[in-house]
Amino acid sequence: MSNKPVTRRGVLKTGAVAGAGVALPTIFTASSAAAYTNEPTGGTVTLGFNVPQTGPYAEEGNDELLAQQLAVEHLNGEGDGGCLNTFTSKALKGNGILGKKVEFVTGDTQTKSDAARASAKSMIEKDGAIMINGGSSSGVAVAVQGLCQEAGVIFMAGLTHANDTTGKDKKANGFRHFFNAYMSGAALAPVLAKEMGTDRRAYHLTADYNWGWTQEESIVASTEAMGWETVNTVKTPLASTDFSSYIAPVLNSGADVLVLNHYGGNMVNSLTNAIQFGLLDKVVNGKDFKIVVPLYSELMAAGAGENIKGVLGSMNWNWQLQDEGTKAFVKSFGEKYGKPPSNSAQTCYAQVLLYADACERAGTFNPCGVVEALEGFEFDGLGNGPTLYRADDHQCFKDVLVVRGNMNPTNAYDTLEIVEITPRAQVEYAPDHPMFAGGDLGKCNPGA
Amino acid sequence: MGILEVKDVGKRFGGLQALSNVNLSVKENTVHAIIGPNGAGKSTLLNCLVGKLIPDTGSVMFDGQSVLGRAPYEINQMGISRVFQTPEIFGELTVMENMLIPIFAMRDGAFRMHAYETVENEREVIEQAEQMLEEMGMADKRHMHSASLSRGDKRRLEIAMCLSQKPRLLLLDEPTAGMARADTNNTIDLLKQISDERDITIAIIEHDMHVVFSLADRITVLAQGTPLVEDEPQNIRGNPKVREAYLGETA
Amino acid sequence: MDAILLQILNGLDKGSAYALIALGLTLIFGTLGVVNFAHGALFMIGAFCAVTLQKIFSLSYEVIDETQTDFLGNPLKVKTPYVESWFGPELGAVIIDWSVPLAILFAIPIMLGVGYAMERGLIKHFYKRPHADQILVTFGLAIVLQEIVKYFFGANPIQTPPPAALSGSVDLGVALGFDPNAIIYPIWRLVYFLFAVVIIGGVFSFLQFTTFGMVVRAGMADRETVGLLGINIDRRFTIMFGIAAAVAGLAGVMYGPLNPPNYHMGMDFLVLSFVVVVVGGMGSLPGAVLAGFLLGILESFASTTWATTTIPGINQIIIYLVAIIVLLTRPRGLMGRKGVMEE
Amino acid sequence: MLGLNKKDTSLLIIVALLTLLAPFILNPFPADSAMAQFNAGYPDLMQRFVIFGIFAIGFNILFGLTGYLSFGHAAFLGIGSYSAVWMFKLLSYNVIPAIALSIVIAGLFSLLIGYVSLRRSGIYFSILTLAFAQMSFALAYSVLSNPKFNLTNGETGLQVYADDPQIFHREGLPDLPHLFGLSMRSTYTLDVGAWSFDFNAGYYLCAVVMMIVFYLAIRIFRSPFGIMLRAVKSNQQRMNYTGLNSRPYTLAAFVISGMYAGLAGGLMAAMDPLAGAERMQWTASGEVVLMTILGGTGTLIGPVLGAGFIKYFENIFSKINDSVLHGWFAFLPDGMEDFVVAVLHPFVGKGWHLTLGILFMLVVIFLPGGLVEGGQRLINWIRGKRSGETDKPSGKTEPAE
Repeated sequence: MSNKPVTRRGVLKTGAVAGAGVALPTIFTASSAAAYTNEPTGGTVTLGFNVPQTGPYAEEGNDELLAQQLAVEHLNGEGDGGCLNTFTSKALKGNGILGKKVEFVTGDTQTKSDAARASAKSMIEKDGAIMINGGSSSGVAVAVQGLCQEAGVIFMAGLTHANDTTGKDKKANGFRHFFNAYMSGAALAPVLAKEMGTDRRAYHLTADYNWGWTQEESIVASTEAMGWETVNTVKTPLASTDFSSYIAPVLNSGADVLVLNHYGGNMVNSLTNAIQFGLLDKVVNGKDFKIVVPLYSELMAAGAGENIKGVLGSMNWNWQLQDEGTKAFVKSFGEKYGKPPSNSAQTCYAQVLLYADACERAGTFNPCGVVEALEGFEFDGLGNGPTLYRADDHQCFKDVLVVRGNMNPTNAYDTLEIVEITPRAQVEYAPDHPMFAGGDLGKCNPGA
Repeated sequence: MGILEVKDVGKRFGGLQALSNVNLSVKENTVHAIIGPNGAGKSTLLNCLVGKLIPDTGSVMFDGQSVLGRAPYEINQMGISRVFQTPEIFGELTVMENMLIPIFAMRDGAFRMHAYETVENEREVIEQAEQMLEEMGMADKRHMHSASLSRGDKRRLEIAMCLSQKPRLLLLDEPTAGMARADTNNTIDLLKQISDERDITIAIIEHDMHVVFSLADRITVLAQGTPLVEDEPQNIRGNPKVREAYLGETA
Repeated sequence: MDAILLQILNGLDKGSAYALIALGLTLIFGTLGVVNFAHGALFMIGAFCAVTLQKIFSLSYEVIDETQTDFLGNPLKVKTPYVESWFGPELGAVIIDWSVPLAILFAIPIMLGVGYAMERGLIKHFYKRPHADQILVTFGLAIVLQEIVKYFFGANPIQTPPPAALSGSVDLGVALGFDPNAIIYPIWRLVYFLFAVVIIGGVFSFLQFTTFGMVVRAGMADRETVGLLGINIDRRFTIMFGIAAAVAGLAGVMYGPLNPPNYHMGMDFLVLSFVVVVVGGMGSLPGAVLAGFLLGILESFASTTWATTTIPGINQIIIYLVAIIVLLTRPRGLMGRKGVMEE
Repeated sequence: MLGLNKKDTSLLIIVALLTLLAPFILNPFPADSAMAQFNAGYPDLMQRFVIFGIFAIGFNILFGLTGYLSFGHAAFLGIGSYSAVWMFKLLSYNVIPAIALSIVIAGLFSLLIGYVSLRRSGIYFSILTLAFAQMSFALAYSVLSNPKFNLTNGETGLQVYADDPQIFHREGLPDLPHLFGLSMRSTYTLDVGAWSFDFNAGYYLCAVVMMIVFYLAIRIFRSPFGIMLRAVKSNQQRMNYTGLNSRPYTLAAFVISGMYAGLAGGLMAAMDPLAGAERMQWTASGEVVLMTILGGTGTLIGPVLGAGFIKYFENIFSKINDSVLHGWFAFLPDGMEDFVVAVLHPFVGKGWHLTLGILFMLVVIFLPGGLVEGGQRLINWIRGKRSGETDKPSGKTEPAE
């Protein structure tokens, strides 16, 4: 093939060496120099961290960025090493990746598909990033994953919870550590049954876009399977800032559970509104009214304040876990930044380490080598218990947490308490599960 | 039969009968003035002639065709040009560009998508515009922004724009309102010259008697929305009804 | 029936916020002829006045408690607010509890000052400039203001709870003869509606019954003539700008307990408030209020299940659909005056 | 040349040179130097400069000439992108049918929306266009992406899937947008000493398209039609009483600018085959308004400058993080370094909005005519000309550049 995607860094380095002595221009075409996109040729390798830095998810993005920086430190042998000490794979030595010092560049996704692709392209084309990591929404994750597939770099997704990321939109160059909506449903259902009984009537408020729909679908399926009835599912516009007109009819509908398939600002406001309407003080059908937020995050919990007390939800990870990996990570993060990490921060941290480890084990930065090393990789020690990166869809399978808003928090950070650690076996599903059908990983693309 | 025939025109605004039974005939190649005290319905009548208002009753015929229900631009295309009380020109454009627009409108009609031609290549139109500016004594100001012209020059430009379309009827709405004496006299001279030299009918609405009597061949006096008298200027001067209408206003 | 009543209540409540913001916006249009894209930012600053006061009240000193530990296992630092140590724990707690209503007093001088400074420092120089320039400069200002707030308060929403006595909800339905639980409504939302009515009433009576207000209204109708009468209309308009800012700010202060403030809440309301003003008709104060409540109520009804199943997505577009219908049937909105911002 | 006068010809030549040599001009710093952060000569950003330039040139034909301020033009850009991606999905990755369709569909939509919106003027018109665009955005984001009738693929954005028909796609053609086999992503890198310059096929396609539409914009500006559009802005009353129907003129301008927007959207999809709904949001419409005003409303080159200015800040300033800052100021003593970094920190990286907001204000306060006026002042200052009357457009039958 004569038409190659941009492969800049490698050429540039070679070119600089070649051109150093002579004044005449030295001309290379991209394809002649590199075996794959952005092959690092100098003493450093550049990772691209693409997180929301402006817009409503800026705090989430900031937390991810802090974790990614911490991971780079640990890879380069600085700091206390964090999870390098607990990780079951011992390929990483703390001397960078494959002996090259790790550098990073950052970009702002603005939580918009277009902007995220622009900043990812800029990191690939301009800065020579060999891997893109981060993000806080599924739309962005799918968009950037597609780009990375085309450009021939690895995408390690950050926070993305929609089934489609490793379902209909899965890509060979993309990997998701975070859990998904199906797993939320599978983990929550038994706890809900235990806490609320099996004859509940649920009312769903769902953010009216792809992620909301897949989560609603997953939760409806798993709760109905255990005997719940779904009274109504109502779609709310993404741009909504006030949910009173959606909350008000809930009490009259005969429902006794409200499921909020919302995230971020939407979730903070809809939960606040639900509490205002006094839903949690009511008794319907002879049962106490309950609220469920299937996808929780620490930052949302902080934003929702008092309102989350007693509200159930699920998470990918929580800093209060007591395994060695979690303890090591929380210690490094906490000592450096003065606060515990969020679950999206943990995902981004783990993803950077997983990528680096895969490169070491593959002995190359070539995306196809990395894909091979990650597919079917079993590991532990990063905080989530024994984990599998499944080869069929590049989804991580690990324990899922069911959490509840803490009734008596002692500080700003223990607003959520862990109710149950749902074992991995319970949230697994077949690769051809209907909720994930339709996609095709394709072949790994090394770019050049 | 006049070039402009107004028959039984009436117009009501809510409780106010602004015009009733207006009959008017403007003969070709004359200067016809419509005068009357404030609130007599002069402006309403004018707006009915140019398509801004549609009268409730009656008819307005221009050269044998009804103007009623037509938009202002259609009426203009029939051959009626209007000069406003305060000069309405394209302030952000140069004098030359101001002149080009009416000539294009005359040549190309109400709309033409001539987006790929270049103005500079429109020699004929530019020549016509230059000639008109020459005739109006404004050739040296052709590159000025028209907003920076003096009030008198703006009026002159507006009249030039109207004349460049070779209208058959020129409507003037108090063309000297708010002008100083010297400017007023200049405008009178200009209008006189136009009516003498060109094949044109002029209808003028005016408050200022001096202007009217200097220009008009025939005068219609309007009072309380209805024509009081129509006659030649020398007969209007002594008409007691006219005096009463005006004195009544000042009393 | 109860469902309809409930949505009317919701509509009035949403409408209160729309009306208050639109009222200030149209005051600025009407008096100064300025397109103020920073008006949403003023609403946001108001909300953050409440956040700030809440933070001030909870300024505390730390005592290390050896018996408890924090998340890293170090001894816990226990915080006690200064307010509680000065006024005693009980009164102190009441003050903290009532920080949002108290923030009204705090916000009025701040918002008047912000409005005054904005008008004198920036907007004044843009009266004679094209609307496009006004849009650019006020939009720039809005971004700057919101970024400053973000710098100090972060991007996450911050809870500003209502006083305990006014939180929770009441069962209005029982009083009206409906079944229990039929019409449950949060107390603070009722407070917000009453507050909006008081503020709107206040602004109208100020314009209607004071000499100052009459001059301003005359100036809105015909600025030049009033200026010719030897009245310093500019000065009064500056004050009106301050008042418009204060109205937006107070709307923001009281809005906090409904939905926790964040730095971009102003932008979220900006486009909507322009739509409200234009639907009401440029330069018309009653129009802005009417349109605010109308759109609020229609938005509430459009979000009912009945509406969304009849026309999918109607809740997403209702405001814009109504705007198009109104503007096509009534050229100048509901109550607009001729010639205002039409060129 | 090409039917243009001398001044316009030289303007066109300058623009042509600037776009063709952009890979050099935008990469003034050696690739490994600390200043390389400010280099903008990589394919994606160069494409963006040109595409948004096209968008803004078109917008300026409507807003700059007729004065009608549309707040919904991003809708046409989005519609153009969706049309183009649908062409990719149905036919093949060849960009020609995609771009052609995007212009046509955007033109049709703008005809419809323009016909309705132009019944009103001033802010009423602005709000009507805003309402249409916001409705398009909301529908594209959710309702039109439901599984039964997925026209837009919602939040993620419309993209090509392996199981799409692509009836003209053949073995050997790139799996990315291409021009008869020449991939839009193919890039030729030239290294000169420490410098490195990228020549990207997609960029040059955009650049050629921009030169063509820039040329067309000059023709429109200089045509009788262009004068009529300026007459609409200046005095509609006089226009109507001069026998001209202003409605079809404004509608024609609206449709032309809508087609420019559609073209920009089509090119955007051709450079990166994913169409996100956010590009139709009001903020995107607002962005092109800001670009035009910032650069200089009603001038030919202004909108392009404004587009470049905003995109530069969005893509370059947002990437300057603290470690980059530390890299720059490493030569300072430690305390000083930290201080300087702390001072600059709020304005770069995640604070790029703040810098942009401040610059908006500064430009509009000190340069009422936008960046073009800044350029004129600079030239006048260099030439040592006295300011004042000579600045005023005079002696010309065209607006100031």
